[in-house]
Amino acid sequence: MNNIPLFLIIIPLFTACLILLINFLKVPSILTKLISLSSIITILILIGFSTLNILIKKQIFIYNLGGWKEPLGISLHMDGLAWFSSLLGIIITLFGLIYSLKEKNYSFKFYFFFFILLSGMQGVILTNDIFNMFVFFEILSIASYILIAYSRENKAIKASFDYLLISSLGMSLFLLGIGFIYQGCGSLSLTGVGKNFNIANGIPPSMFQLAVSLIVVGIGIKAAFIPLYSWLPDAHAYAPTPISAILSGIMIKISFLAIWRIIHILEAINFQHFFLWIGSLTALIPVIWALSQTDIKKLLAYHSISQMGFIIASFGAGSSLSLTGSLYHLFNHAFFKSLLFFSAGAVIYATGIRDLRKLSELYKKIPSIAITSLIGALSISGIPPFNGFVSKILITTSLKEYPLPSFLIFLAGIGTVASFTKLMMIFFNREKAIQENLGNFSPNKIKKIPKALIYPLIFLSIICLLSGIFPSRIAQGISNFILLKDLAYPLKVYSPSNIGKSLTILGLGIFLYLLISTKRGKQISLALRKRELGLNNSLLLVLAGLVVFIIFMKVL
Amino acid sequence: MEKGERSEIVSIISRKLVPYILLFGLYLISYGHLSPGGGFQGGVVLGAGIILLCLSHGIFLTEKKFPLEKIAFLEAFMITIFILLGIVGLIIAKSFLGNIFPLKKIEEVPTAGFVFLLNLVIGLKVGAGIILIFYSLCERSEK
Amino acid sequence: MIIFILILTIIMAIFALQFKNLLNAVIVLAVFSLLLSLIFYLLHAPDVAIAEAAVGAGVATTLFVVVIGKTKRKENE
Amino acid sequence: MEFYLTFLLFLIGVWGMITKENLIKKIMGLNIVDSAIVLFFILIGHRQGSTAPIMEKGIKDVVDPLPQALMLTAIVIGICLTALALALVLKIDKKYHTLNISQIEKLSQNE
Repeated sequence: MNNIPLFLIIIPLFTACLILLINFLKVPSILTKLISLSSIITILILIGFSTLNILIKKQIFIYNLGGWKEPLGISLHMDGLAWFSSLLGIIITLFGLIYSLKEKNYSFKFYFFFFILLSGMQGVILTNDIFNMFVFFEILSIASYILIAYSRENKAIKASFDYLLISSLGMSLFLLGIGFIYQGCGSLSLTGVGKNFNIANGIPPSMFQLAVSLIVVGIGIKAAFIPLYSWLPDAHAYAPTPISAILSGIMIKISFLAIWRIIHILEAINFQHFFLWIGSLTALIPVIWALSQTDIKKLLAYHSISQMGFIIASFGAGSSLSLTGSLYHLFNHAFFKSLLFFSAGAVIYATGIRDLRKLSELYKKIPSIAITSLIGALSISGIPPFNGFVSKILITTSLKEYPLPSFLIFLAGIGTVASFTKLMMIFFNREKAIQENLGNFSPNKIKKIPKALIYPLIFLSIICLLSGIFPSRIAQGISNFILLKDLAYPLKVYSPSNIGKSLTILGLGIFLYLLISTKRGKQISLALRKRELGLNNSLLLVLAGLVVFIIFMKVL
Repeated sequence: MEKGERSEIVSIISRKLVPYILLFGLYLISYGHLSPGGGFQGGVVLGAGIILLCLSHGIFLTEKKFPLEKIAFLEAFMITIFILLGIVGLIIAKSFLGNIFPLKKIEEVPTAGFVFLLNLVIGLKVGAGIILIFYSLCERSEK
Repeated sequence: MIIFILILTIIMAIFALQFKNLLNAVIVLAVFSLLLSLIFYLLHAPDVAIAEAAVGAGVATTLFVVVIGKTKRKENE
Repeated sequence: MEFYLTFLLFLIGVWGMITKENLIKKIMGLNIVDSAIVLFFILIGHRQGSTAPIMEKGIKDVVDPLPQALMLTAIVIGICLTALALALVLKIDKKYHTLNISQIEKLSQNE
């Protein structure tokens, strides 16, 4: 049983190598797809085996690599949180794989890097050694750079290069932080670091602060909170659709969970409180840009950052209810954001157009996609009875003591509704899009969508609905089995006041949508769209973010 | 790269030098567990030797001797072997990449246990990888 | 001794970034890597020294040279 | 003293990444940053008056071998990133016909 964490990393790696190897034997490409599918299902079964031991018996699987025990060797730990994120990652990856089988004829290279990406993700989740975490982060990153540039379009390559430079700078900062930790306590395993690397054990405070800031900013570039997110919209928008879903759905969350674990282990409580403010700002500011976007996938990418803001803010509040809300929203966001990305990908597949303004009346042509997109949009806007509603209510209830962050999050909710109303208009509006002279899209050119593209969408919609209907069980489960805390708060999510609140947000959001679709609103959004940070400014912002974090740590 | 003027001296010297560079790479691989060196360093030196051959004799001649497909196959094969060796270690010695050979005295090369084998696999893989990177930057791969 | 070489390394780094001709800059970068591997050797890290010399001065330089040969040679500002 | 100089080297690399307009110069800056961090780790493991960590008879006092092992990994990752970045630069040059970052951004805005 203790070997399971190892196999979760080794099986994807081995599959990747096998795919590379059988390509030389000139086998039909269906074999590649079969191998990919069967390997992911094997991993899923392995995780299923471990469910009982980890959740009910509260066991922790520990695997020592090469037989060396913890202070000397690298060990892999699998506890409740790791089990949760590992399972989430595998499910989203499985849907991405099923979607990719029919979308385009992807070559074996795509599947090779796909599995390297999966292996890196599992490694980051499971490892208990901080340098090993760095290595897995780099494996993950290198695979994602290549996958983002896979389509070889101009913007995809540019986005991949930007991401490479920014993220490499971040990883260098992370490595510098590891250096400080090693100098301070002479240990690299997270357990040893937690025991020895704190101010009470004679580590100088300035060194502690510097190390924590460096590590958080380094990983934070991948978790995309403010001000480190400027690479994300382009990278997630121009990647192939299954990869966009995986990057948005799971990769940024895994980076955030790594921050979560490191902050918990180093017991940097002040720092955790700072995330309340960072999170609420991260929720609001990208929404303003999202409102002005016209590219379907870019709009969704901006919303990924904004939803990460909800998760981070809720993590910052630190009570058991808000931590549960954070994990619950993380779980929900993984599903509805991949649902939305797959739907957007299906629209692009069918019409070949990415621009919102050129599309209209798609409901008549592709009703199934319209319905799944509607479910995704309702979930992300927090409308009952979908899952986004539940977790947003949990988050707003737990943030009651902090008026300003909860107000920022309220505003972000309104912006979310407005921009998803804008997105839904491509399915349901009746006007002819030709009015803006944006080219001639004729509705007859729509391609038929294969069923394999629609199945993942249906499954994801069902999950979105189910996890919204049974809120208290899932919340209790997350709290008891994963966070190992009792949820003291009596859960009454579907109370009239909560539903009223969400309907208020819906009304205000639609009003905001009407405002931005006026002529003046369109001018403002055009001006906003033109104002994007360049590469140099993004790199400078990383340093500025680092300085802000260090100053904050000094002050508190 | 292949059209530039090549001087006779560079060509001859590099031709004489390449076998020694390759030998040094193999030395680094095989003595990696006793002296400085190891799979990665040796592999990079091996790759650098072939790259020197490319630079001095043109990429056409080099690719005749070391065809792209075979190098790519070598790389994929070696990494698969590496993971298989790890799994063999897991089955026999109860830990991933665990040693399955008897350990003898230090300073004897063939009895370094598993490490020598792993170094060899890694070295060949890295060497092949470096050559592949070079070939694909020269855009030989897109035919 | 180490400090002297380190200062030399820093000067090389500045030159590598400041040269307008990219080919010159790459050659200076190779010298930078060699000096760095000398420092590693003096700091009793022969493994890292070999790796840095082989990678930094050998392979990375050739890769840079190939790419610069395929693109424009001068840095246009 | 060595630590301050290493930090200066790190800053020079970051400065190159941020201010240089040419993409290849940016990659050089990245290389310098990587090297500075490798140097930092080796300096952490270094102790005055000890020898290299090689198994021989009669040697007791060696420098800390762990940072050296870690840095081999970091160098591997560094060369991978450099090669990947250079490949992307070749593609960018093919698409945009320039390597100047502000010109590239202007071109990609107008698309």
